[in-house]
Amino acid sequence: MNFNDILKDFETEAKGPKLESDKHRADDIQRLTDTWIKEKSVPELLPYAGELLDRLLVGVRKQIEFIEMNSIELQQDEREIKLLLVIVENELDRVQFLIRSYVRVRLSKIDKFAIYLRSEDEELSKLSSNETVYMEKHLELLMDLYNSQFLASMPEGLQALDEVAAGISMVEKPEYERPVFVKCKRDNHVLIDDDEIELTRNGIYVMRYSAIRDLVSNGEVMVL
Amino acid sequence: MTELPPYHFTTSEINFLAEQESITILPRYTFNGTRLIGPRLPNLKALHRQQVPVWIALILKKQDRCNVVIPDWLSVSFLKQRYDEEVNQPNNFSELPWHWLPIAKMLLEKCSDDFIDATHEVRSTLQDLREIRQLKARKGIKELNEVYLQLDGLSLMEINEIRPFIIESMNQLRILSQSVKGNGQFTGIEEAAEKEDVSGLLDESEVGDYTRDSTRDSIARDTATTDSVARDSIRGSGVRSRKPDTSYGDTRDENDDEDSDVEYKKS
Amino acid sequence: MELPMWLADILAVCAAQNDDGIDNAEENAETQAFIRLIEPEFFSKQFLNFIKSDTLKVNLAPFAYYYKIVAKWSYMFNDTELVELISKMFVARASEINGLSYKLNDQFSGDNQEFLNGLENFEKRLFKMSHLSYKDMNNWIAKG
Amino acid sequence: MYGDQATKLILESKRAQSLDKIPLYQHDQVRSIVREIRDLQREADVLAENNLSQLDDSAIPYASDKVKQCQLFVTHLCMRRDKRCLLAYQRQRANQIDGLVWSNVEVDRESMENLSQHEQEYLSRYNELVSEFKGAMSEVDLGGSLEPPSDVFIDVRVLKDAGEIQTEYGVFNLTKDSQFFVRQADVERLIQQGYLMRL
Repeated sequence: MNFNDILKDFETEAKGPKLESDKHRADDIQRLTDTWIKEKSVPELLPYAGELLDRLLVGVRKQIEFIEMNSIELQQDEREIKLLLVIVENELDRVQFLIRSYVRVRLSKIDKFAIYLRSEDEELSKLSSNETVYMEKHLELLMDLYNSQFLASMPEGLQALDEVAAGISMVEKPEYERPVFVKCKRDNHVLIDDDEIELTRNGIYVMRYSAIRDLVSNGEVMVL
Repeated sequence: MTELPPYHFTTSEINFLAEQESITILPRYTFNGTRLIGPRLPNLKALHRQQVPVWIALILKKQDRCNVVIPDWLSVSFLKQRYDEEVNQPNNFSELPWHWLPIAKMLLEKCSDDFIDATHEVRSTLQDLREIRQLKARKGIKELNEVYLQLDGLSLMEINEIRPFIIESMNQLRILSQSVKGNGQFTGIEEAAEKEDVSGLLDESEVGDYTRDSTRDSIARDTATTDSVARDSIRGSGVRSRKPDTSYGDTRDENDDEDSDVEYKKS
Repeated sequence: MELPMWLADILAVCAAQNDDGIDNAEENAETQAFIRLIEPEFFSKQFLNFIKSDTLKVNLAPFAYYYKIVAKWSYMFNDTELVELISKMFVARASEINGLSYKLNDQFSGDNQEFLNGLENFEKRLFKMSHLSYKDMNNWIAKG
Repeated sequence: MYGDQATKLILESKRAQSLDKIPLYQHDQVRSIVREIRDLQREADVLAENNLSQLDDSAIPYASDKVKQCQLFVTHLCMRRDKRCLLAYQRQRANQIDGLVWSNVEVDRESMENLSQHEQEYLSRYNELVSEFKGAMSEVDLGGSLEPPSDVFIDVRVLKDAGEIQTEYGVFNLTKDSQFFVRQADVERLIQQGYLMRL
């Protein structure tokens, strides 16, 4: 939780509990949207937004129930309730799409960087427990496949899968140096190749992710 | 088979994001709101202005439940003014909403009767504006370098259009420049090779022979990377961390193109 | 002798050691690389001059992975001049690639066609990606 | 030359990337590379032994020592390259199989026959794994479309009598020329079959 969140909390507290849940929900869709954009845009796997997703999934369940309850009693000409359901269902589809795309983008990163991710505690902590189970099992399946297909019949010394041969590691890591598009929320500066570069508020830049990674994670810079 | 890279957004995804923006509507009938996963849809009173997300506005509009209040910037005079700014300031993009292209498109398609100005005029002004900005953005591409580009004022859809080209090109330049700044590390090279994932390995396996005088010296067919899977038994190698290589500023000339709107600064 | 790059690269970099591989300054001084690389044709003065004078006319297609090879070569020989020249070439060619990828119909002729035929693999991928993106945009605009 | 087989396999992989279908598993190719690796290993063992025995022999000049070292080194490099090509080949195929699983379509017999026996087993086990993962978040169909939703509801006109359909929104009697406002997903098939037309 950052300073702004705390401030927001004070705000909502002052307005009473009824507004609080609404306000929270309002932010949640925006948060999900931002989380999705970020996960898609940056080269590395970001920490799993577990609490946010849990809250949203509760909302999703409620809306599914709502639709089931109301559509049963729905008469053909009840345009009013039908329109309401159309809106509810549209929103549901939108939220489900965001969650689905977010989860799938993460899975493809997890598949790609699995060996790297499991070799570092810090990286491992970014996965949800379901994701960790998935990653381990998928690796196991792949391992079995390699072994039964050819690896087992190779000399023992060659059976490892994380060696660095001819100076090139077999372990695929995120391309931290790949450039990303960012928008700055306030004036800032970064170092690239020992050059200091001034970033101005609302400026849009393309630069390597490694240079602005910290600013992205503390929210001073928005990836696009 | 070339696909757009995973960091790229499709136009429909950007359009989807634009639909989340707020817009003002004028309900024609009173309508009870409802709880949503996101912010509640408030009760709508006939002829009382209300802000709702674009996607809700379009549903209500489709059912003739509301009129959409066309935003000020979607008028011919406003857009013409912006167009003039684009002409007068060749080094800058004029200020437009973050989602001006998709919102303009949606409203023109689905709420044409809500416009005050003639929609064909709005359309053609938008088209002019888009073209002049696109031209600028593409001119800026000549400023490609390995450090950074600045593109203030571009909207998300416009950014997205040139994103794969800019990212891949800058990455290539970065790989080239780091190949001589690596200082005993394989960093640049390794990434050059790994960049394309398995396809990298596939790519590099092609053979090419190059001759010089009578001596032949084949330099292609290099392969580098492979996706792989760890085993529990890790042989000495371990995982090498690949921290960004820092190195001294390079010696590129500073050739700021006067005509370009894309700022390129180098200390 | 002709060797594939994956082999030549490491052999040129790694020095032979006449001991059990203990790094020892004295020994290192005496060691030599296993092989010596001969400058390939596409890094010859002549070729580089051609790059300088006719950047867009250079046919890189035969050297399928030109930029990758440049990066390897520069790494091995710390050839900053080469990198500078090739980077400049890349920027010029990339702008041209971008310009052409923007063309909606896939009809190219004359010089344009010749330029596209002369692209090496990364350039080709860049062209295709850029083209796909512009196409997506134009389809979206035309839709509805 | 050593490594040629592996290069062939990799070229095959590259080709496979541009196909819609997974091509036939290259059993022979894979086997011959494994054989090559074992041959190389034997060679390496012999070289290493010779090296050892020569260590004490000061009569051997330095240069020849170096040649031996180089030989040994190259042998090892070739083995490792072979192995990585095999892995890359297999990984690429596994990726394609994964894609098949996520695409949710029935795998036809021809595609199945192009897979090796182990790959078929991998497919069914990965399928299980994915179902398990999806099950943990049942509120969202994780296997669904990755295209953002558009026009969740549409207006349709009935072109041919199609009887009654049951949807979440009640029963629709699809008589010719009637019009309905329906969930696109509910009538996708009827549109494809020509019963309904989108307005």
